[in-house]
Amino acid sequence: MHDVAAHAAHHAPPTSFIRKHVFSLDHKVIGKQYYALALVAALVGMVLSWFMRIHLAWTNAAIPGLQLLSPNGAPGGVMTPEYYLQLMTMHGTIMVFFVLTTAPFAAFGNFFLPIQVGAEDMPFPHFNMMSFWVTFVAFLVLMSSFFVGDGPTLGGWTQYAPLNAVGSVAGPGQGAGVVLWAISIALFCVGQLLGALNFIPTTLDLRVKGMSLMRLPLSAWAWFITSCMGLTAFAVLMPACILVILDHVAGTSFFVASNLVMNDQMLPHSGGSTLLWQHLFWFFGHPEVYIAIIPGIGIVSHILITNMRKPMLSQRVLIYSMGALAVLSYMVYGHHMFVSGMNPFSSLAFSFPTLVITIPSSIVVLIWTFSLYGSKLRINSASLFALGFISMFVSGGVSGFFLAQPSIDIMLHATYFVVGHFHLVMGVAAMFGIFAGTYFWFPKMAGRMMNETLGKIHFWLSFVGAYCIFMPFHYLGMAGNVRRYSTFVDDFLQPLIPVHRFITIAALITGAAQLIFLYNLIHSRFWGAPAPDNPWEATSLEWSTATPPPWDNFGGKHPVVYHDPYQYGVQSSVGDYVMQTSPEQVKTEHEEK
Amino acid sequence: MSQADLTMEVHTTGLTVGPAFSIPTKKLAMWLFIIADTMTFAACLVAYGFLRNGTPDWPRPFHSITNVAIMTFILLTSSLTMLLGLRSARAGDKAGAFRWTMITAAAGIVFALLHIREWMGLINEGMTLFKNPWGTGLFGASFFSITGLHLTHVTGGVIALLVVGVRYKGGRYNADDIEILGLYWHFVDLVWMFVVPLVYLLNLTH
Amino acid sequence: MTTAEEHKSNGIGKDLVVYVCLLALAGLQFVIAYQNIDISQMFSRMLAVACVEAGLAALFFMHLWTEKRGFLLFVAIFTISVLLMMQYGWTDSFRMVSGAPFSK
Amino acid sequence: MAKFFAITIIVIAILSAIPILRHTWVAPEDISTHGHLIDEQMSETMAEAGISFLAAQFILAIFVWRFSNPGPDAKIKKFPGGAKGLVIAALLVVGIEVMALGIFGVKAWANVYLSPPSADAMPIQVQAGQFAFYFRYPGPDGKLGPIHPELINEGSQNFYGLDPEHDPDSKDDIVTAEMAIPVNKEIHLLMHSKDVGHSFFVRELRVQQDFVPGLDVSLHFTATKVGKYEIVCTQLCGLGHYNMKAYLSVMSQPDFDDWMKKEAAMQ
Repeated sequence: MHDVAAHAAHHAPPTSFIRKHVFSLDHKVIGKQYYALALVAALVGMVLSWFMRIHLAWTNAAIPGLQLLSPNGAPGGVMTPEYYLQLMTMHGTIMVFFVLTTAPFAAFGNFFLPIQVGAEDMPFPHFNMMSFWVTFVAFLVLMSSFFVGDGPTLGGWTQYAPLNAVGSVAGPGQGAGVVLWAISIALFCVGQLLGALNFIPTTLDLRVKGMSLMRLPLSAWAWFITSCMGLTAFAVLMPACILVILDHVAGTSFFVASNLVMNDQMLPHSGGSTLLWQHLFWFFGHPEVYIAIIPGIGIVSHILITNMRKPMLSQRVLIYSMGALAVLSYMVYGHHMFVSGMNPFSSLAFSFPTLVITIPSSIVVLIWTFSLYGSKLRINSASLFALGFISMFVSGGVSGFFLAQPSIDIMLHATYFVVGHFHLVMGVAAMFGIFAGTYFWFPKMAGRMMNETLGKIHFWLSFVGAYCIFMPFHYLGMAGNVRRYSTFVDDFLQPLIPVHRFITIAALITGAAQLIFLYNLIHSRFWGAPAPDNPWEATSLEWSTATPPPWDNFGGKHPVVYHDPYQYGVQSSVGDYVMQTSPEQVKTEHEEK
Repeated sequence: MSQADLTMEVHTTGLTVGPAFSIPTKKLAMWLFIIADTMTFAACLVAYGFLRNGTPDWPRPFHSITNVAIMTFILLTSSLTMLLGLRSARAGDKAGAFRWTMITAAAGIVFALLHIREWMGLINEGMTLFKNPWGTGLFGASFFSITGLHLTHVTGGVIALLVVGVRYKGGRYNADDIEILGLYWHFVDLVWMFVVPLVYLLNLTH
Repeated sequence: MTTAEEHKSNGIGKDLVVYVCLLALAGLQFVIAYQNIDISQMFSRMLAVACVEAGLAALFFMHLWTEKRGFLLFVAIFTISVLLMMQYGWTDSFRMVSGAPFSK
Repeated sequence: MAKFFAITIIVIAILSAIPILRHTWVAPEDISTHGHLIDEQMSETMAEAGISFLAAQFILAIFVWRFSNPGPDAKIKKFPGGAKGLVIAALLVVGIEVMALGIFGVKAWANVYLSPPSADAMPIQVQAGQFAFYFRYPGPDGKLGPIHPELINEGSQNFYGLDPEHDPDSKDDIVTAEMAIPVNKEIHLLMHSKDVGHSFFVRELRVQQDFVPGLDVSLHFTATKVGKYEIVCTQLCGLGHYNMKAYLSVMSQPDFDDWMKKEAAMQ
């Protein structure tokens, strides 16, 4: 076993700038690159959401500078309905793919998974480098659609057929915009597949002496489970995207039915099926939701345990629950399609697994909260965001009770209720996971501490702000406010506009609060206090090496693991914890299993 | 885990944890790639089946099975030669392993050429990605994309066989690499076992 | 290298047997293609044969059988369960025929 | 800080519950025969989800309040029930809760989607296209004429692609941009899309169903209250999506007959 780990680190430290910082083979650099990409993408996505929110609350307001981005889409800075949809599509795509997938999974996973298992690097550093650069190109391709032809696609991040397949006749952005979207997503899939090809062997094969699977930290388990999902989910979306591209450029009609008429002209396509796209897309799409959230669950567990100074009630139950979420996520994908014309009997078949998925989710939440009982909780930015994650995960999760039932979905489908649900449970919650991870791991990644005061201000503004934004979404949805409308022209929706204005103001403030985080991040990176090796008195392997970790993670040594990952609340020579690498034998006050 | 167990494990089994499946990392990665690729092919075949089910006038234009039978025979046989190559490599017979790998690559090339010849024949009969003389245009679309995906895999496999074969001869790769490449090649063969009945044989003229 | 030892201990014989089986099964598919049965029956028979073929190839050509049993289970359960969960959509494909528009 | 956190989530939880308890924003009143099933299902789910939500946030708040920064002498304690208790509780309480919801919900769903329309239901065809709905009534002969998509021409007002010259069934078909239905009469809605995906959503009717291009979808419902309601599109269909709507007029039978005559005269 040992030669495998040693084998992976045969490459010597690079010396040139390009090899060191650009086309680096080092998983730590690649992790940081992913983080930077996610940061840029999140900023773009957030600014897009500002534009959208302003337009929703004050339809005719000019947004200064928007006309520079698209003279046609926003003449004089006032957004057109189609440009609203284009920005919305880009917001969704950027956030789901380039932020929620890359940051918690690819960024933190790349940096910390090999260190947490005690490896010197991923087994295939070249694949790892390609994985990042392919994803980067995918992002550039997606961004380029802002400046090509009549702008990005307006079909929503789900890109329902046949709107996505018939070409520019369907509206602005449906020509080149969709093709660029599909190319970008297909590339993204390739990037994430390469990532998964590295993550799984890292977890299975590169563990150091003594690191049995059950001794892996929960975050490592989460990344492992996520990469198993990524391996199969992205492999389905990629061919689907390629078929869309074929429909566009080669005149096939996989997703376009016969006898469709646009602008009084019969479309040349015939024979395809709209529902086929939905099935293929959601077979990827629902696991993708869990790809976004499971790393958050793992990261938050890891951080909470460290700050509670005691292990979770059961490590195994958490791992099994994450596994159950992963398996179930493939069986429930049809709950996105209850009223989309799918066989009504299938709706029932999808409804029950969806309801069952609440069981592992509530087990996770119960284990978290009841582990807090009798703990010695330390409050800092990381643990605040972790606690915030739990609160958000619950708030977003309970609305799943509604959406899992096809009968209620008749009323709530495609309303702001759905928007509120997924923003809370996979948007904000996953974001909180990213923030918690950042505050927790930044010292190790950058070698400097972040400013705690700014971190706490950032938390309070984000936490209260996120609730102010997304709770009212649920009320709007229950009142029947339909999503994806650029303007509320219906008489029925007029009385709801004050709620929208409230949300918009909350969104602007909450968004601005993220600039505090950005400032904190950049300032601390260069001028923060130097970080010690183990600032949080944590036990897992990443804290047993130097800060920042050397090129081969452990400075040529191979750590040996003697303990379960979370030996807290014990009496040892250093304090109330025993590191995994410490050969010290201590009397534990609690027993796992 | 109690402390006693922990101590026991440290001194006995705990320190000997290695690769979970006792399988080399590169081979594991190839298996994972194969799982992902299975999903890709499955998605394409599901799409094909979905559309075929939903189209009453699905054409069944293939008259002869000779070509596809020969192709199947060649691909299956190339799997056997791949195994023989691996066996030679394991036995330390470098020249033999190189020879069998090249024979496998040659079989792959013949397969690809036959495949392209078949494509050309269909194209000459008027079949394109979006229309054909026999019925719904989806037939050409799904036929060309599925067999095209498979042909891409064969082509990639042939290139890999040539590269690995030559490098094996040069000493850069060893028998393990041949085995890993063999996994891929057998997978290409395995997929063909689904492509033939679903895409060819179900569309035979009766 | 456990697999290497396995190879030495087994002769070429097993591979040849599997090869002949695969050829026979492939031949069987061609026979099924000429049977006079309706398409759904033909489909299910062919699929069954193809699954047997794939199983043989994976187990013996790809040496899954001689890998650690845990690995065999990992690959088989993982792949087959995901493949099974992809099969929800079929009823919608039949509705494409009965529900085609403009029929009235 | 921890106590502040605890208070914040309790305040947020209570504030979130208030609009729901006070019914500040609720769905418009139900005017269909099946809607009460959905509404009941909704309020049952709301009760269970609301209790779960409040309970989880409160427990979180209490534990954070109680166990944060306890000082150096504090002892680590373990929750007495242990993980096993929690798992069993989740399986039993949550499991039974959601399964019960699911099973009760089947009734509401089956009522709309799995039961066929009655034989005397009134057929109305609706066609969605970018960005308008058109409705077609079969006229006195009770038969809808065939559709020829190649004849669809907005300019000449042939929205459906009808060919009355050659198809006798089409002659008396009535095509309108507004949907009128008689009250207390079951409607059998035949839905098809002209171009891309759309949706038919009437909040008051508790009806939402997507149009699937290439697939005829049917729906049936009975309206019980006279009035004028909005039909909106909820499936993203292009740049005019936000403005794609039509009106549904539920009329008494005599009013409906008059309306029908008037529309027939205008064809």
